[in-house]
Amino acid sequence: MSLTQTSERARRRDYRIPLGILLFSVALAAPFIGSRYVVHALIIALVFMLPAHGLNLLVGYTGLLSLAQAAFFGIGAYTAGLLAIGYGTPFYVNAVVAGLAAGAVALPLGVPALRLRSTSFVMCTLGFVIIGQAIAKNWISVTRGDMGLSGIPKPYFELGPLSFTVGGTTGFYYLALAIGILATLAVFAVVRSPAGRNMVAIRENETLAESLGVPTWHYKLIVFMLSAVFAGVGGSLYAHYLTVVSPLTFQMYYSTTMLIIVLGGGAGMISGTIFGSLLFVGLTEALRITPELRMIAYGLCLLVLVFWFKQGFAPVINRVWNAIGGAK
Amino acid sequence: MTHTLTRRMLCLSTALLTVAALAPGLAGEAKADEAPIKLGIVAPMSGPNARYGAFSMHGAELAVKEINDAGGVNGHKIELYNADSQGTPVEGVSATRRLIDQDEVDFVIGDVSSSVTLAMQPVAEDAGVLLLNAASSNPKITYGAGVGGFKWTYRNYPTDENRAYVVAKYAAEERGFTKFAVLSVDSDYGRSAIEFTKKYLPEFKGEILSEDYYKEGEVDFRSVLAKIRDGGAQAIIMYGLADTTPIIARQMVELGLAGKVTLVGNGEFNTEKTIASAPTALEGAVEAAAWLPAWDSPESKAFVEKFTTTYNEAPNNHAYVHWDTVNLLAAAVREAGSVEREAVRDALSKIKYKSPVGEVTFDDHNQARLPMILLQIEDGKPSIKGAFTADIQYPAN
Amino acid sequence: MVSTLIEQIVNGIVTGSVYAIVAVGMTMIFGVLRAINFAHGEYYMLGTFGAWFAIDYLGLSYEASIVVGILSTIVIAYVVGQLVMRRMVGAPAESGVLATLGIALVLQNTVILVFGGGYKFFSGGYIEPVSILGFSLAEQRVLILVVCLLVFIGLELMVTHSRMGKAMRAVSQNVECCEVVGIDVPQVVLRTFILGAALAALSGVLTAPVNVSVYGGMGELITFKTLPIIIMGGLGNVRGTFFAAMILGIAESLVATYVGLQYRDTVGFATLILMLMWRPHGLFSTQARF
Amino acid sequence: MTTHLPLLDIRNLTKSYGAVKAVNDVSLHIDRGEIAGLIGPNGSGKSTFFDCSTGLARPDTGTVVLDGQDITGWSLNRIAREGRMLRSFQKTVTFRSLDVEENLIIAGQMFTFPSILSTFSIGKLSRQRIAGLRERARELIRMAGLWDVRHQPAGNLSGGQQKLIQFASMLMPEPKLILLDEPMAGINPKIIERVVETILYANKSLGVSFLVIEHNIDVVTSICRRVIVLDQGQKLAEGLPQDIIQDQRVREAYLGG
Repeated sequence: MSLTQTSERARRRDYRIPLGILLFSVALAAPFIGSRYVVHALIIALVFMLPAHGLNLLVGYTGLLSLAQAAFFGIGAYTAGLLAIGYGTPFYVNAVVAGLAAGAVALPLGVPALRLRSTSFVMCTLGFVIIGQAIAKNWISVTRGDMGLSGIPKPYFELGPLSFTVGGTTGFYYLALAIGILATLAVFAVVRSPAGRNMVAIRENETLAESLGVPTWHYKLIVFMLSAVFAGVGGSLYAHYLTVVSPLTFQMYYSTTMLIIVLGGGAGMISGTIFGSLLFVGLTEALRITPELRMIAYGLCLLVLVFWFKQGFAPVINRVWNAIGGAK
Repeated sequence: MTHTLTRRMLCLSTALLTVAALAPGLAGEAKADEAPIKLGIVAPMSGPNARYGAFSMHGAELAVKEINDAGGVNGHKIELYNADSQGTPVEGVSATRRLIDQDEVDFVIGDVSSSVTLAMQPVAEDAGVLLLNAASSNPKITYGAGVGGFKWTYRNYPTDENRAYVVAKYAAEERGFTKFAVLSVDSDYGRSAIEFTKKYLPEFKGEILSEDYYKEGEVDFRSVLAKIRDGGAQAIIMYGLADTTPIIARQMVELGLAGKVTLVGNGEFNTEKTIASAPTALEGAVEAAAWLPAWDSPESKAFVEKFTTTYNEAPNNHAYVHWDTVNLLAAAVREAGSVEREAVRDALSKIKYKSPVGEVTFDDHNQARLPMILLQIEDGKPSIKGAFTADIQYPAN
Repeated sequence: MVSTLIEQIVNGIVTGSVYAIVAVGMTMIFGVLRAINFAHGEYYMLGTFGAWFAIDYLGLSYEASIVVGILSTIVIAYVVGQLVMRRMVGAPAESGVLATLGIALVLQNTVILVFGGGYKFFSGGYIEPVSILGFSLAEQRVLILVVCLLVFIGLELMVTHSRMGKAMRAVSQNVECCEVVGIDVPQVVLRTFILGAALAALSGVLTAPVNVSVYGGMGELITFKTLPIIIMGGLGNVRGTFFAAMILGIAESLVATYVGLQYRDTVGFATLILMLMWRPHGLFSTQARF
Repeated sequence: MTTHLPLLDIRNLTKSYGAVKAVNDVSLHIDRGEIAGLIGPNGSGKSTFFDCSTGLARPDTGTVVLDGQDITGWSLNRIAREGRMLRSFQKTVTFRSLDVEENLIIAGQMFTFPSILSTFSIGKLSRQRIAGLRERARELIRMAGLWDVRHQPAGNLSGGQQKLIQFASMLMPEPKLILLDEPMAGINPKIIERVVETILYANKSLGVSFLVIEHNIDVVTSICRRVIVLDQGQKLAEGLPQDIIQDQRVREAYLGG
């Protein structure tokens, strides 16, 4: 666990900083190294990384298994799409409002849901997705029903006198990368803050945390809302990138995708979520070579993950990272 | 423990890497003498919509095989690449990207799902790759194409507007129905067809008594059918899914609606199996279809036969439209005398393609003007009442 | 109006009995394994495919196809149970979600691979309508109702009287104690799982004649229908599941009639959420397992 | 004025589960600086009484007054945070994957940060507060004899060591009153001594009052000045430990109950 890291002195040379710089430069140079297809895959990984970060706070740090991410992702996507189409607002406004809208909706949903225990909570959160889809389909005056939103314009920026549109795959990649980095830093801050410690305490033993004065219910609600904010911002990226939002954005498929990213990468680890989103997109794209066997192979990979990599890839990454860092 | 974990990790990563390395090799095997025409198909091969994707793929495969067996198009063989969209926009765009960047296709046919097609449009536009849609019905696809914006999107599939108009007119004028109940699929297809029906129904003094939409995969219609029965509708306007039609038809029999209330709309009312599932309920049903297996033309008959022998099941509408669209593309290449994308696109805009159903041309929104076949089930067999072609009214921007 | 209401309630009960047979297997599996089986609908699909195969390829009668459908599902469930479900004893909830999703993907797409993605027509069964108390419904539905009642009577008896039933109850109450007393927990899990899968298959085979279409993705929908039922029924509670299924069936039927069919699929989860707000621990006690 | 009031004053507490009255009209008070014992046979309602006093369960009737403030119906975390009355659990519990130091820091956090939102900060002030907590945690760790294992995950340590962690955690917030639920259950005699030492140290040097549920009569007689006996949810006796041991009713309750 990142929180238990010891501050032992490195015995060998610490390669973590150079490696970090290398990884970062690869990320920056990706559009010049890979084809547009690769860049596209990276954008998808970044789009899913946001809700996955939020889910990691919830599942990995606070220990609440939720399938509601798709609902907040969808709310974010619709909000951003409607703003961009209806009012032509700049991208950052759409992203922020999308995040806030998702977070605001999470409040009334979280209040009753968080009273529930494990399985009931999971099902309740799944219910939000199902009901979200029904609303998107039937609230036609706002969501345009099954027709969905289409032709969502490219992200547009207005910074003082400067205004520009982010067009093309490369441009969007840098936008997504920037947001991804900001989000990662935000998660890092939350996890490293005293609140992050309380979240882990809730995951480990809720009653004990409660008995030590931690208002667990409030924390759970705040984290639930935070996770929704991340999902909402992710949804705004999704809407601008794919230019289409339909009621099918409210789908359990997306919720489980985010869960797979978090658990596959290693719950309760920030690097796990980053790695998980790359792994997920890499795997689904690699499996495209056999369209017929693709989903079967994907299903088998899930089983392998559950039974052989119970902790996801977190311990592996941790070991490699520490080895590079020179610690024993 | 440490040991096994790393070993497993190693095995897994090696396998992944090998797969990734082999990927381009596997795909680019076939090499024809002339430069091949690289065609990508995006269809839902997995997930709940796989049942449509399978027919689409088979239809396209069959057409490619026929063309290649006959020596290709102007000597160019068609190389087919398929990619799974899972029926979701994200996967659909990934599939399209892969086809364009990795497989370097020049032409893409896809997808069934409208929202996937809408998301594919800007990708194709960006890359300057011709996107032929063969099965999505959302009107926005061609509202935004051609003069509407996307120059590289063409649709070889009828619009719901045309369909809705033809059905409403026939049901009211020829059959004298005035009281309708709506029971359509809850998708952009079902919803938009009903929107257009509502637009035209007042012209024929028809009224809608109740409106219900069913979710894909719904199997229980007893409640809603009982409501329709008690409401006194003369006909049910149904723009639905082919696999749901027999379910509804059987439950109409169950509830005693068969022979009293007529199905009108679209949803493969006319195939042998559907009719056999509940003959009394489907008797007199009115359907507007882009094509039907019983269509009396030698090409169509040959297609049905070939498809049935090759895949061991009768083709459906999705199979046909994909088969037909591959042929349309081949015709455009022939017309252009080149495999250059731009040349083919220009040829497509001017083409007068003879499909098994009739002549196909494209309007300035790159929407095919397709004849709509109107049929009625009589004595357990589809009886064709005519084919209608109408221009689309585009909304003023 | 009253007759419409009664008819719709009857419709709801007929629908509810289909849900009940599927859901009871899922709830029993939850009882012993503490995992939501997201692949449960796939056994419903497998049963239907087995029966369809028996009729279309082997030329068997519908009665024989019921046996083939259930037996083939049992074989597959045995393999899945041995390879996967047994290992899930004591695993955290997240693993259960992922593992059963993985199984669902594998089963569903293998069927698509083998039989093709297109939809098939199910021929067979007793689809002629009969009139009971003035309500017209297919004979097959009467059969479903009767089988549903028999299944639940049988399960009640089994759970209270048979050794297997007692072992299941014991495991659902306390896994550690069972291990101490010498109950082979993985074996109980395996058996419960196979029983649950067989019941799902039974439900699939029985409804196939009225649902007509057979395709790979059909299991997913029934999984979603049963999820709220098992929570409302009080996870692991057989009798509660029966009543929850009936309540949901009737509620769906009434919503389809008086609100609109498009809201039907939302009914389950909406009812569930409303109920959880009112009674966070379910309508039926989870203590009185089985 | 307030010095005359008891620190904790519980009046007529009643709690039933269904038809069973787990706690029936029990009144009890703890004075400042006192170590009181709560004994009784199994099922006599001791733990329920604890739960109702500390907010884990809601009493049916009765009032709980802490330091002059009515805290009846407050939640567990609020009583801990605002009332500085902490409790332990019968089953040893720690945050298993976190190391000993982190365990203690968590225990102190809510008493150092003024609001929930302020805990989300990673600013300088926040870091200073945590540094202060770490200092205090290390002090307590040293005192509890856990110095060598302070960077090990709590879950890896023995039951006795975890008890000590739990105990040290409760001292982090400078509590007024600690309610201990069978602190000696299932730990070896060496650690019992250590726990006793720590309780006495906390009582004398830190001024913490205690209410201890304990079956180990030797421990009870050695640390408690006053003992309250519960039987079948009712208060049976109250008095000096040596008197209580001699009490006929208490003996009957233990032997016959």
